[in-house]
Amino acid sequence: MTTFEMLKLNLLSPIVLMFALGLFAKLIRSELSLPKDLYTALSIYLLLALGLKGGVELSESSFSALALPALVTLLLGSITPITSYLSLRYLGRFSIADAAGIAAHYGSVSAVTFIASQQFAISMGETPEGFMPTLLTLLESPGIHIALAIGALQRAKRMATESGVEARSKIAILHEILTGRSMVLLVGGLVVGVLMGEKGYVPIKPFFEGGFKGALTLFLLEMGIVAGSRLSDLRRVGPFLLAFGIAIPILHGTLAVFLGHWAGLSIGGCTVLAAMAASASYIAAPPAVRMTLPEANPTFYLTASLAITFPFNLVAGIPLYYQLANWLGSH
Amino acid sequence: MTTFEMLKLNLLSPIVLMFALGLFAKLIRSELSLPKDLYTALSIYLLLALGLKGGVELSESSFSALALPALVTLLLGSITPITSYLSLRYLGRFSIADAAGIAAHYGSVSAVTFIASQQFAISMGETPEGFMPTLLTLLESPGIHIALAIGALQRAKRMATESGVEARSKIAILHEILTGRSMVLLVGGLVVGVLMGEKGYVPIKPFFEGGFKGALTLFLLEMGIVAGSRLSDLRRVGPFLLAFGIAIPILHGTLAVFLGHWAGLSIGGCTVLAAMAASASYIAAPPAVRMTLPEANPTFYLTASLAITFPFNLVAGIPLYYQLANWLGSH
Amino acid sequence: MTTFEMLKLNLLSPIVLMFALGLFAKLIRSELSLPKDLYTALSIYLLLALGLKGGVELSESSFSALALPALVTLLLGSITPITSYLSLRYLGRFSIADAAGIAAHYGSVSAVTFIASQQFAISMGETPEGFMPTLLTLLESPGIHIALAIGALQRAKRMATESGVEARSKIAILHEILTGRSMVLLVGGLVVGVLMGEKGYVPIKPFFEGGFKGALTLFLLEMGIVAGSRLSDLRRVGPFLLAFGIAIPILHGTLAVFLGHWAGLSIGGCTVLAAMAASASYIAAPPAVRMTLPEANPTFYLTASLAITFPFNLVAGIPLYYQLANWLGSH
Amino acid sequence: MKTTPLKLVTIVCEPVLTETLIGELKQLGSTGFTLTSVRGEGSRQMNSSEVPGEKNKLECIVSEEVSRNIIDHIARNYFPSYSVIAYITETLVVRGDKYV
Amino acid sequence: MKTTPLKLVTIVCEPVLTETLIGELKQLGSTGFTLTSVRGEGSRQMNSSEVPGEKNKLECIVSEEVSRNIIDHIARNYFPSYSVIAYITETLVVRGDKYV
Amino acid sequence: MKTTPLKLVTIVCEPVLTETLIGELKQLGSTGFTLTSVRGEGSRQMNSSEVPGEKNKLECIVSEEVSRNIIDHIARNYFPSYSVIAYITETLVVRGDKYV
Ligand SMILES: Nc1ncnc2c1ncn2[C@@H]1O[C@H](COP(=O)(O)O)[C@@H](O)[C@H]1O
Ligand SMILES: Nc1ncnc2c1ncn2[C@@H]1O[C@H](COP(=O)(O)O)[C@@H](O)[C@H]1O
Ligand SMILES: Nc1ncnc2c1ncn2[C@@H]1O[C@H](COP(=O)(O)O)[C@@H](O)[C@H]1O
Ligand code: NA
Ligand code: NA
Ligand code: NA
Repeated sequence: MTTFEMLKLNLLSPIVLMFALGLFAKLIRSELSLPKDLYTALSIYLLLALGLKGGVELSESSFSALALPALVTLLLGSITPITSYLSLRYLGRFSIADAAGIAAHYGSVSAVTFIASQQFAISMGETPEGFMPTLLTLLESPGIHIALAIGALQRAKRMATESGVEARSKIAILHEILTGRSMVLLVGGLVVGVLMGEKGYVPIKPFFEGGFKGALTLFLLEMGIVAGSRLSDLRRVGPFLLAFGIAIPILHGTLAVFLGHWAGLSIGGCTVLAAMAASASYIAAPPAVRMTLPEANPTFYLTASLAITFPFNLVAGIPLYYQLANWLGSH
Repeated sequence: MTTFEMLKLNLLSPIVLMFALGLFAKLIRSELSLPKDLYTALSIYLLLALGLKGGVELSESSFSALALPALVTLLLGSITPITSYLSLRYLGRFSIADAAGIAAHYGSVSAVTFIASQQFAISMGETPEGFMPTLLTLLESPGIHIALAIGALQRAKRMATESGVEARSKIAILHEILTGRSMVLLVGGLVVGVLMGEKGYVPIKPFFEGGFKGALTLFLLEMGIVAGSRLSDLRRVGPFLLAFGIAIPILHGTLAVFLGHWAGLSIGGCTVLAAMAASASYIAAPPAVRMTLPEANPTFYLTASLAITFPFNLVAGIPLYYQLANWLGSH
Repeated sequence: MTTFEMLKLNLLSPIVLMFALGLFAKLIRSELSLPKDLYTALSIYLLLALGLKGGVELSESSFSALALPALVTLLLGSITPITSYLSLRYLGRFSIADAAGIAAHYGSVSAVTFIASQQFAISMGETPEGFMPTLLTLLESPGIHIALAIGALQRAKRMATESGVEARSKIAILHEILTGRSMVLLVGGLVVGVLMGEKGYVPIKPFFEGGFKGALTLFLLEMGIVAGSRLSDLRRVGPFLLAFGIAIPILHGTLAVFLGHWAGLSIGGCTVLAAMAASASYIAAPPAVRMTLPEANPTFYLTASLAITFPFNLVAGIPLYYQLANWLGSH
Repeated sequence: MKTTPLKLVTIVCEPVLTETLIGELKQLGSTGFTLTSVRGEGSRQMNSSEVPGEKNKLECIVSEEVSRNIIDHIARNYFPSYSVIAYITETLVVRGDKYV
Repeated sequence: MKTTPLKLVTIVCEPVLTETLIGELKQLGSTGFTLTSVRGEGSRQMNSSEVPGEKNKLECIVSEEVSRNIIDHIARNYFPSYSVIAYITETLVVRGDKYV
Repeated sequence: MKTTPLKLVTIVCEPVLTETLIGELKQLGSTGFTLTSVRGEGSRQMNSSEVPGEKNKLECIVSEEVSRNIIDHIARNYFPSYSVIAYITETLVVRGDKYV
């Protein structure tokens, strides 16, 4: 398959088309939008399905196979917030708060990008390792904490505490991230999956696996609408962030392909790991950043994450990482 | 199969029974009602599933096969609002606004009636043409515009504009109908379906096709509840509207069967086209009419549409149009 | 299979694990919770699926097979509120209102416990009778009325009626229970199922049966969260209610196994009947009790029902009743 | 545009009371109501609904006299055993005569 | 903290009017709005939405003058044919100068 | 029925602040709160939540003094960087002593 054919195949996949439909609906100022509860329901369903299946597959993986990939994932979780921060602060001249806030997003991971890359790899005939969802949970939080710690260097008595009210402690933020919806569903799903094993999974498989891809398209429709409602902010974020939102995923994705290859991941596994590293969180990171770095402008990090990097990865990034993994795998 | 057997089969179909259950629940003043977001979710799902499947099938249709049926559909979209208006205004002695408002509903189309007729035709062993959902999108808006244009004859500076606020222009109404939820989902689904083709459809088929009929029954449960909550308005709309709500669908349905037959549609296709023409919109038309013709009484058009014509078509209309199409097809 | 193996199998079943996950999420004070509309949607879906399938199976049952089990069910519906009331009032020294309020819950039935026991019995290779959902509807309301009638002995002009407003009559309460959501969906589903029969059920089966077990796990996740949010109330209800919440299900379950056996139910049927009798309502009973016995403390009845008896039955009760039924069946 | 001084009565109550209260407000002379789903916590930790904290807020615009009657009715019948709050705010209503 | 006396204008209307009204409020000088989904019933039994009783509540904090204009605009354009209520409450707003 | 004059403090804020604010209101002396999910737009185009415009409205009934403290606390800690509005309305509360 040529690169062109692969890109075309990706562009004409249901999830990319549905994302485009959502974007288009917003562009023509349609009233269309998924009810909030449906959106939440779909995200609960997708995360849980991901966790459960990942857990069942994890129960069949050996610990030794997991060790190196896990290490590499944690490494990526430590490097990506720093590369992001440095480029934003010193190339982009962003304020400390803004740079740290955006870096927290790129240091974490977007579960939908993960799923999209998995679907893509499978459609290319690859079989990503069964423990990939486990890696996803490892990558979610470290990057956020590292970026926020960097940002904390400048946090000086931002919040007055006179009125008898204590400022939110770091513990509270840590608690919030670790007990956040996506974390509980993913880790919880993994544990339930491991415990019940294939045998327990069979009866609930039609629900969690049969409907998965269809539910995903519906979710991407709303992602398109949400991204579309941020398009008008693109002008406000400036050219640097636009370039950053495309360049940094390529950088992180490439790094991840090499590290994944070194850790012994298959071509499919490398592709998915790259998509994770390249992606920017937009569920776990935003509230943590908003509470910890109130001076950081949400328009910056949400627009970069949702309206630049997510569509880029979906449309071009994932095929790119796959090509790279493929090339590396055959050398 | 005798007419009686066919009616019985229809009455005992899950969708008619579930509609009846909803109606019954309202009659006994049960608190039962689907959460609003579930109702919206189901309607998004049904419209999108309809569009996607229609698009996949459209991608296999030839343009020439579509031309005549499309023409006939647009013709029906132009005739039905006029016949409706004339009978309401001159036989029913309704005010201009009321007549135009109701006519806008009968000139448009109800997607659920479309789906019900499709299911019915299939259960009778027919195979409606794959481009029927495309015709559905053609029929949705022209009738509304024609009826509103008629109503506009009497619109004289209804809305004062002193306070520095401009009246809503016709463009705004046009925009609203064309970018309305059902329009975007149907047309968008069609386009996505055409672009992805059968190959892209296969993985999402279990979600959009496996659950379709079940989701439809759930939707009809709520339709029954909604119709039931309008039953008390039946007394307020008077005997003419009651008769109109049954006679005009028969008239439009019959016309559509003949036109469809002339245009070369199959028996299944004629049945579905007739159900479309006979049906009255209750999603796209109401807000457009409410904004454009505020003097038109919503009780009239919503009760006629939801509590008279919809149940009539569901229970008796569709089998009737089918019989007619069948008879015509065998002559 | 040894008792230990069976308990382990049950503990590692998806529904028990998901309940535990929900409980755990609440214990770590996670923000995770299903959107209210999703919760309602799932409960509508589960009840309707239960009713429809039950109706289809009922249409194949003979009336004579149903007679004795129905009688026994009504008997249980009359005994369980009384045993509950007496132990609460005279052993537990609860006030009349509290005792009657709690008794109303234990005299009624929890549909989720019913479903869980059915799934358990099936997983053990049993086939509970097809009319079990019919018995479920019989058991729902009598117990509530009996307990409330007992409570009414002490209702003396609790509600002043001076301000021109009449107190809610018993008729209103009766109406509310009989037209409550679960009642309408169950009974309505049964009737629809009987009317449409197997033939009408086939097309909607993928929706209502394929997804059933998966949807159930999602529902139990939320049940776990809800039960978890009541855990802190456990301290407030005192040791007697804690013991009661475990002892009375065992008592009622045992009684039901014997009565069911006498009435000719299979081992699976006895297990399900026992789970019904042993379960406490938490949907139909609470509002009825709240309106009729305002002095009864909701913390008592909701905590006992949701945070004690439901988990007990789920984890240990159902396997216990099954063992008993099994033992009795083989004697 | 002329406005009429009227009372805005706000009641936050357990969901189980809502339909009853709506009927009673009408009987007491209110011409309408506005209902909002809210979450509420107060001094009484009743948790009477399945999902703790679920409450309903009822607002109605009424004359001074009707507001007194509503308040009295609620205080007498619901305050003792139910989780409920009620308060009155002054307001100026457009075409207020419609609501008296 | 200094507070400024301003007007809280509350409008409950049919959902179909909401987006139009939001645009018009801005044109009339409101700097913002808060929108709540409610259920409402009044003297006009219009049932204009698919689900009867579905309404939207719009609240905006504005100066005395703007409140007059809003009220006038609504009374003139929407009262005759639509299901709508509007009322004004006195309120003290923190950093109120932001909203004038 | 006796009513007590108290203050109704209304705060509309970004959802991310809600749980923190609820805790702080309690610390500052409020005996309860009523929370509504709303959509809001103001002068600050922050769009800090995933779905733009999503906001929460917190209402609490408190004494004059507590209302001052709440207002001060919010103005100092949240006004500079967050999308938030706060205002105070006079109200008469049934059995108002419960809330002081
Ligand atoms: N101080 C308060 N401020 C605002 N709302 C309150 C307050 N106290 C109680 N409420 C509301 O009234 C409901 C019932 O309160 P209670 O009867 O104290 O449990 C609560 O759920 C809140 O919605
Ligand atoms: N007396 C009232 N008190 C509170 N809200 C009202 C009242 N009357 C009307 N409303 C609200 O205003 C909306 C429109 O009322 P109407 O125009 O009378 O149908 C209703 O749906 C209610 O939400
Ligand atoms: N003039 C206003 N009237 C009513 N609500 C407002 C107004 N301005 C702001 N708000 C509310 O306060 C929130 C925060 O406003 P802001 O800080 O200006 O972005 C908005 O989302 C609105 O819900
Ligand atoms: Na990343
Ligand atoms: Na039509
Ligand atoms: Na029971």
